[in-house]
Amino acid sequence: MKVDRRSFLSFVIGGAAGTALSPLPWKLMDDSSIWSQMWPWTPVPPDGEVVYEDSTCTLCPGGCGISVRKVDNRAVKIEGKQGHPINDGGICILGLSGLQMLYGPTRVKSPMKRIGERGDGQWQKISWDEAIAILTEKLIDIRDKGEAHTVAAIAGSDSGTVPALIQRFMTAYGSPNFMRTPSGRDADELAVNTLFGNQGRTGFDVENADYILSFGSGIVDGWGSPVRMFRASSLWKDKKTTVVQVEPRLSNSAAKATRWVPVNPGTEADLALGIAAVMVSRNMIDTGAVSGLSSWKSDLLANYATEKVSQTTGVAAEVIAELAKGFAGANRPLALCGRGKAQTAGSLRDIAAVYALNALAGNINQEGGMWPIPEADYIQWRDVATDNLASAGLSQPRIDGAGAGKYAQTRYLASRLADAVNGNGPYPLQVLLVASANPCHDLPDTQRVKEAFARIPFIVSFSSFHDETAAMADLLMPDHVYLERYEDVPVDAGLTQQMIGLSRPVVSPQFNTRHLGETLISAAKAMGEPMADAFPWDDYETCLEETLAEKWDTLMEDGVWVQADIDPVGDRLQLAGMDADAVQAEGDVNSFPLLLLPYDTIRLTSGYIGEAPFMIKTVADTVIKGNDGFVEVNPQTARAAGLGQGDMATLTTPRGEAQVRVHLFEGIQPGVLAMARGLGHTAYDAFLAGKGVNINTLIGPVEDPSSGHDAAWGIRATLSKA
Amino acid sequence: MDSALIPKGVKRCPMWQFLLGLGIMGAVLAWGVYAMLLCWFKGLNQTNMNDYYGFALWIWADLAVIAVGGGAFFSGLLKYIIGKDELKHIINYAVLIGFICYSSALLILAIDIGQPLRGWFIFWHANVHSMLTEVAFCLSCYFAVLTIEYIPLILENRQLDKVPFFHNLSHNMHETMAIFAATGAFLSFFHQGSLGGVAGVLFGRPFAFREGLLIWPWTFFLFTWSAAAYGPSFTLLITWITEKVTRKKLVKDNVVDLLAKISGWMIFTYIIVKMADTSRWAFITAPGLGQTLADFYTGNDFYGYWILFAEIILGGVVPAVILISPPLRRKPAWRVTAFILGVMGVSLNRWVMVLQVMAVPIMPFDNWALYIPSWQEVATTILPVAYGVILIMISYRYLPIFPQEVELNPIQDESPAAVEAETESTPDLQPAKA
Amino acid sequence: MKNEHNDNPPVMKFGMAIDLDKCTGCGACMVACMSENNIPFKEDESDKLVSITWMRIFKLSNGKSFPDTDICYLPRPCQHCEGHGGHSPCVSVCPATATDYSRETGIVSQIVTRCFGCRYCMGACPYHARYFNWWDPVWPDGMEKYLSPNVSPRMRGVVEKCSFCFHRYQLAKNKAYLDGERRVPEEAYQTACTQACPAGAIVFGDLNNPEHQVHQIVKPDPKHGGRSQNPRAFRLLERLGTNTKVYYLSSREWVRRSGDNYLEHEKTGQASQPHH
Amino acid sequence: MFPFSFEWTWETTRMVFMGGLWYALGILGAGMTYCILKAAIDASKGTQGNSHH
Amino acid sequence: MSTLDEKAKEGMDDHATHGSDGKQSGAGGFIILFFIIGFAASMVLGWVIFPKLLYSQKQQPFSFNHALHVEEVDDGCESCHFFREDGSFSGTPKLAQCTECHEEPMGDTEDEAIFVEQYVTMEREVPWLSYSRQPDCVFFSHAAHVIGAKMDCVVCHGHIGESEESRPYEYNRITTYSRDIWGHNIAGFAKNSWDRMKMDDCARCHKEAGVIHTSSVQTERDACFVCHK
Repeated sequence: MKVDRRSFLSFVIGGAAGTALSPLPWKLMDDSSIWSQMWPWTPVPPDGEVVYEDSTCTLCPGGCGISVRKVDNRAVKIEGKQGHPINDGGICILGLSGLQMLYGPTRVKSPMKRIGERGDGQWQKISWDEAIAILTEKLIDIRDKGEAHTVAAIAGSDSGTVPALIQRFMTAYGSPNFMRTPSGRDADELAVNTLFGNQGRTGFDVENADYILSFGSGIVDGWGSPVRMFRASSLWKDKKTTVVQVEPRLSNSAAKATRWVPVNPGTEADLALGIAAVMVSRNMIDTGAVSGLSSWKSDLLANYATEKVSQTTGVAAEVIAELAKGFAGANRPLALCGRGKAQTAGSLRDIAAVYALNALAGNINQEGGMWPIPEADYIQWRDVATDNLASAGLSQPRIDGAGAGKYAQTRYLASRLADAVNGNGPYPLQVLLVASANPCHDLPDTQRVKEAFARIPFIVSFSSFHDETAAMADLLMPDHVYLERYEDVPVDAGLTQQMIGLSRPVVSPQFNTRHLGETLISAAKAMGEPMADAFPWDDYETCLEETLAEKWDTLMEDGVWVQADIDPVGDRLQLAGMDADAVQAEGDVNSFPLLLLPYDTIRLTSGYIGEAPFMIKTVADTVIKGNDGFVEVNPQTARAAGLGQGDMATLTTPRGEAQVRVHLFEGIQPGVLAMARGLGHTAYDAFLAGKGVNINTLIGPVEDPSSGHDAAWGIRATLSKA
Repeated sequence: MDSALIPKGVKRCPMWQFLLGLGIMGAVLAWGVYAMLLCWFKGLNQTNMNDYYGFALWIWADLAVIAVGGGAFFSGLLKYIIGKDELKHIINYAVLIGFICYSSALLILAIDIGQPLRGWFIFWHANVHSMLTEVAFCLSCYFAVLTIEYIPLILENRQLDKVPFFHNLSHNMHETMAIFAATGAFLSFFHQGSLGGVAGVLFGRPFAFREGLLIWPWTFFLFTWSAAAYGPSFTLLITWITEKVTRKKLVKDNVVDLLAKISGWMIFTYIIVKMADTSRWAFITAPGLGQTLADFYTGNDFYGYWILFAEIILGGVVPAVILISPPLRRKPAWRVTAFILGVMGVSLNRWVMVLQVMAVPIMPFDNWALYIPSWQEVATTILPVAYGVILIMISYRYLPIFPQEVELNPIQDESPAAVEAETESTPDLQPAKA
Repeated sequence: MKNEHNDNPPVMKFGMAIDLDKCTGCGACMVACMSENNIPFKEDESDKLVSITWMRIFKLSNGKSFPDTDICYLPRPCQHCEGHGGHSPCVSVCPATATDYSRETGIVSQIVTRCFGCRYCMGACPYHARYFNWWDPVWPDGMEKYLSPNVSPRMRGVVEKCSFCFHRYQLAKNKAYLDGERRVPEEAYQTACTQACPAGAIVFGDLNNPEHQVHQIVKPDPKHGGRSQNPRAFRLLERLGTNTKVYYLSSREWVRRSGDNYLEHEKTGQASQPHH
Repeated sequence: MFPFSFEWTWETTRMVFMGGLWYALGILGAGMTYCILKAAIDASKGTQGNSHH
Repeated sequence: MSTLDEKAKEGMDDHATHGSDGKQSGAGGFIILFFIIGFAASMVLGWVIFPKLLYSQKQQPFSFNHALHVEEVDDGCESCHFFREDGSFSGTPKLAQCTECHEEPMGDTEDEAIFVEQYVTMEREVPWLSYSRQPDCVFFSHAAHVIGAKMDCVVCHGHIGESEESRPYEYNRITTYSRDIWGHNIAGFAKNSWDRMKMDDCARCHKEAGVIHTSSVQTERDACFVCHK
């Protein structure tokens, strides 16, 4: 039999026919499409039992209750906790993104020590024992030399047990240099102290007010406890409450307000005082809550005559009169202050003017009014017994100059840290401990801050993430993230109640991290007497339980502890502190004709938490595009500079220069530029690093002469075609 | 060296020239294939398409080649059904061009879909309410028809024809060609139409949406009509280019003239209806949906009124007038100008009906979406052109595509084979009577 | 066919009312949606034309210059058009029945494993509510741990869109079966965005059920193609006849006017006669 | 799609539409089968389709 | 006959090997034989060899005796495969459930020993391979079927409850599905209701049970979102 071409062809045809009649081609076709439906590289999330675990979010000071959905042992979704006094089921964009932080690639996965040059990002994993040993040896060494004061710590907060443990650690060690990162709280505390004569903070009964006069406060941009404010804003809509937003730029808060009153940047206090002057002159005031009115009155009327204020602020005289009438005539008027999220302290004058307005309207300690209330004081530990070394250290002046001299009333001045370390301080720093803070990104004039950090010989970062400050550190001792740990969360962001939330571990620690409280306790113990003595607890959990005492059970059960009836720290406001000159923006008007303002948005984070990928995804393409950041410009201003939408431009300020893109926005005053705060990270992951410009590189601190706080609200700038 | 394969009685360029040509086009083809593979293996992120511009450059190419490929079905219709017998001298080429156009269209669709392995769902899980289903069905069926029409042509290759089976097969297929052609015309009518329907049914897109007859929007009929009208122009244009490239006359003037005249009248009638449609849309349909012509043609950097003018006047009225006027039509320069304008016009129409539809903002707060194709898209779009040129080169070289070639280009010198072929190949191509 | 009998459950029409006066544009709905529905993300999401956000917030402006400028945010989930008899713009064009309209729930479904990525539905949707997976979804190492098993992650090359968190309805129905209830209670089925919205601007429920809040807000008029009888309410591109189930509320006329295309002389709301 | 698919319904548009498809496929299939078979038979008989006119 | 015939003859003569008519008809037999060989070979390949290549096998971590367990428990299948409080179905039991009884070895089988040594004492979940696991895109409501329609487990899962040992887990190499989804018959024929678990099978069963909803606008069947996610 000879296999010729035809036979072969016949064989092939037979084969084809047989194949067509067999399942092979059809099943392969089906299976290959099914394969494409479940490509092995597309993850399949495993199923399992669903449970919800309640906790408290600590990503911002808002203190919302959260409910975390878990499938088996994986946390899959964070939701707002129903019935929680602050957020009642609502939740913000940052809170929703928490799992991306928990499971994200930027976690510091174990203690590490630096092996390359600083900032090179070369690390060596070490054990916790080794990390503690490195830290304690260093600290003991310095302390033994009598230089305990050259160790400083900077933290995001000073309330709650963990910050208290840091403070206690510093005290027992002998350093006066505990600092809190700057925020509106600084000015608020100072104002309460100055105006009401006692330590405390203010609470605002926003829910019950019926006329809101906001001097630049980002009511729906993250001011106060954000979700509470969102809810209040909706409540106002339902109740048809009048909301007036005084701001140079049409922020989201301004857009939500009943009325937007554009004002010249930096003149909010002038307007407040102008309104006060109208109220005083027309006798539309309540004198019961103020003292010192008679002496103050003449100055006020002289300096803040409507016409003059109108000129300063750019607000028409009749508008000022209308506002005064509306505010004074309302049943429960309430004025708010602190620009944007109140990320910077601001000047005492700014805040005092608004508090005075509240007092003149008679809303102090009233329903819908302003309440000066004491800080939570549930942490009652026995005093630290300081030894000679510690006492010597503690008697040294603070490196930032707070609490002494002309800034005697001021508690912390972290904004002056860079300056102090860069040669203007009383002594050089040897060690800096950084917890829940990211000064290398968040403090103004970032270049100077980084320079200062480069000068500090030893930096320890407790950050859970590879942030900018961790990149400058020598030793990383990563804390658990909030979803992995216990912590008390005293909430004070403008609440009229005293509230403590409890953060609880929702999942077991994902990496080789350790609770900061635990780290401090074990470090103190490792350092022996007298440090060990000040930290008698076996572990942090014991410490927490003992500290919270009778509140512990409530917290374990409800997740939150609330005290509603609080005795205010004062009921009469001493009219003072607003006679200072307004703080001007840095820079020469002639060389820098424009004004650059930072603006806050809830879609970008504040504080030490970097934006999660989900958040960045929501950011408009008029804020970042690719890696370029945008500056908002009024079309008129842009036209004058020959710039159009999306054009590349050079933005220059006395502090720095950046390449930005132009976003034309009608809602901003001509001559004013605005740029979002919270971008321009150099650390973290590829989802965040390099995107946009960090406005802190363009802006520097401006000292409020009456407090030393950073009162910068903007900086002079130029914008030219790149 | 391949003389045994070359049809008798004709002269072809030397092998090296042929191979050089193949090589150049092959390189372009390879570039396109590389881009195609990138799209398949890495996904459509290789393109610059986006969620607004879900259909882009190559879908336009797809629609355009289908439109101009309409020459095949319409010539077939004229030849086999209407009985315009002169057209037998160009029908082969029309079929070949159609075959190229439709195979390209299918290839483009296979690249265009995000999940090529599941492409067959369109048949298996067909949604009969979708115009695209109709397109897919008719397109693939009509491609089968074109294949059937092309096969006998291949079988007429000198060597293949020697195989009795092939010879008989080719013969039988010629015999039954009228049935195939009729089926093809039917299919073609529907899929050209349903391509128009694709845009016309989009009631969420006032720019594309048209009222119509029963389930068919007016664009359904306009697309069929325009394909029938412009397709022959494209066939003639390609024929003219082929003649220029080969430096031979391949089709007699009377054939060209007839088809050009038909094309001209078709374009003429089409463009009148098109203008009526455009007016109704501009003055009634779109304003009824709150949009005006200015919304569609202003406010962006590309789509201006020029495109409307270019499509309807330059690409419609002008070629129609040239082609229906005998003196103009008979002047090659005018005629070819008309072909070019016509092909441009119909291509522009397909562009507008696919891409401008995507670009026009609908929500008042939305923006125009413009895009620039990536090189992968450009390469993939050029791929069919290279493929088409190669197929034409090979087919022209080895198959008796042009029945009148021998007659029009008698070989003066020697070669008894050539003489023999003259008697042979002409009757060879005579199809069965309808 | 003989076996078929009308075993259809009660006809529901899930829809939304979004109060634009309350919406602050905070983006919580977007992220709630992303984290609920396993939506992927890339290193660069600033090209919004290739960024998957089932829920997307548009920024509207009144177009006036300083200081008369006003802005408003408009969250845009899939509008779940009913069109005419369930023939929404996208549903009828899908060649492979990968997207479908349910008469039982009024929800437009998208089955990604059926979809083969022709993108015709995207061309059909005037709201740009449909998104194509141009890339394979990739989660950074470890982050796949937060993926929810209730929504299957999509593969490259398919279209996806908002489902009104339908998986939550499925789960709520499970619970209803266990409890012996025939209907899912209002609070048991809420979308992730509704639940998360800190301003409480979104209300979700059954438009057919007078007991549901959304019905009470919207007061749909069945005689006029479901048009709302609330003077503050409007639907996006109502006059196209898409017959959507997402209603927007605003007391500002320019906002209501932004919801549709109007010729200059046309009055707000008046021209919104459904086309079909 | 075939009537044995569960997605199938006996409804007019579907029947017309799918009917059209099968009809077209049927003509093409039958036509080609006829041509091929006839050609094969003729070829095996040794006859030539000589009727080229 | 014309010149054409001559041409054809010529053509054949070109290939002398084809020889005369007689030889050709002889080849005809071969042609059919080769056709049959090709046909048969591909049928064997498609029907016998292909399925063997397509599916692969895995063994369960250890053998499980359903029959024995069903005897021991009070509530039948639901003793171990129960509904959770939220209406979801628990599926394969977790280790914690097993250890309620199996803290210590309860028998002396080898499998019991493996279970206790490798899983109970090590506190590892047993990586059971689920024969009836549907692909990720499927949402199957056990509640609707078991509670709502009061269906018996056997309808879909067959008599697995009577099995005394675990059969090997077979899966499709391409799709990674369990073979039980397509069914063990390569042609897809099913004798019993539990032989296959593809979408068509769901539909068939619904049709037989008369529960056909017409909520889908496109298919006049149940809407896609009833079973898909």
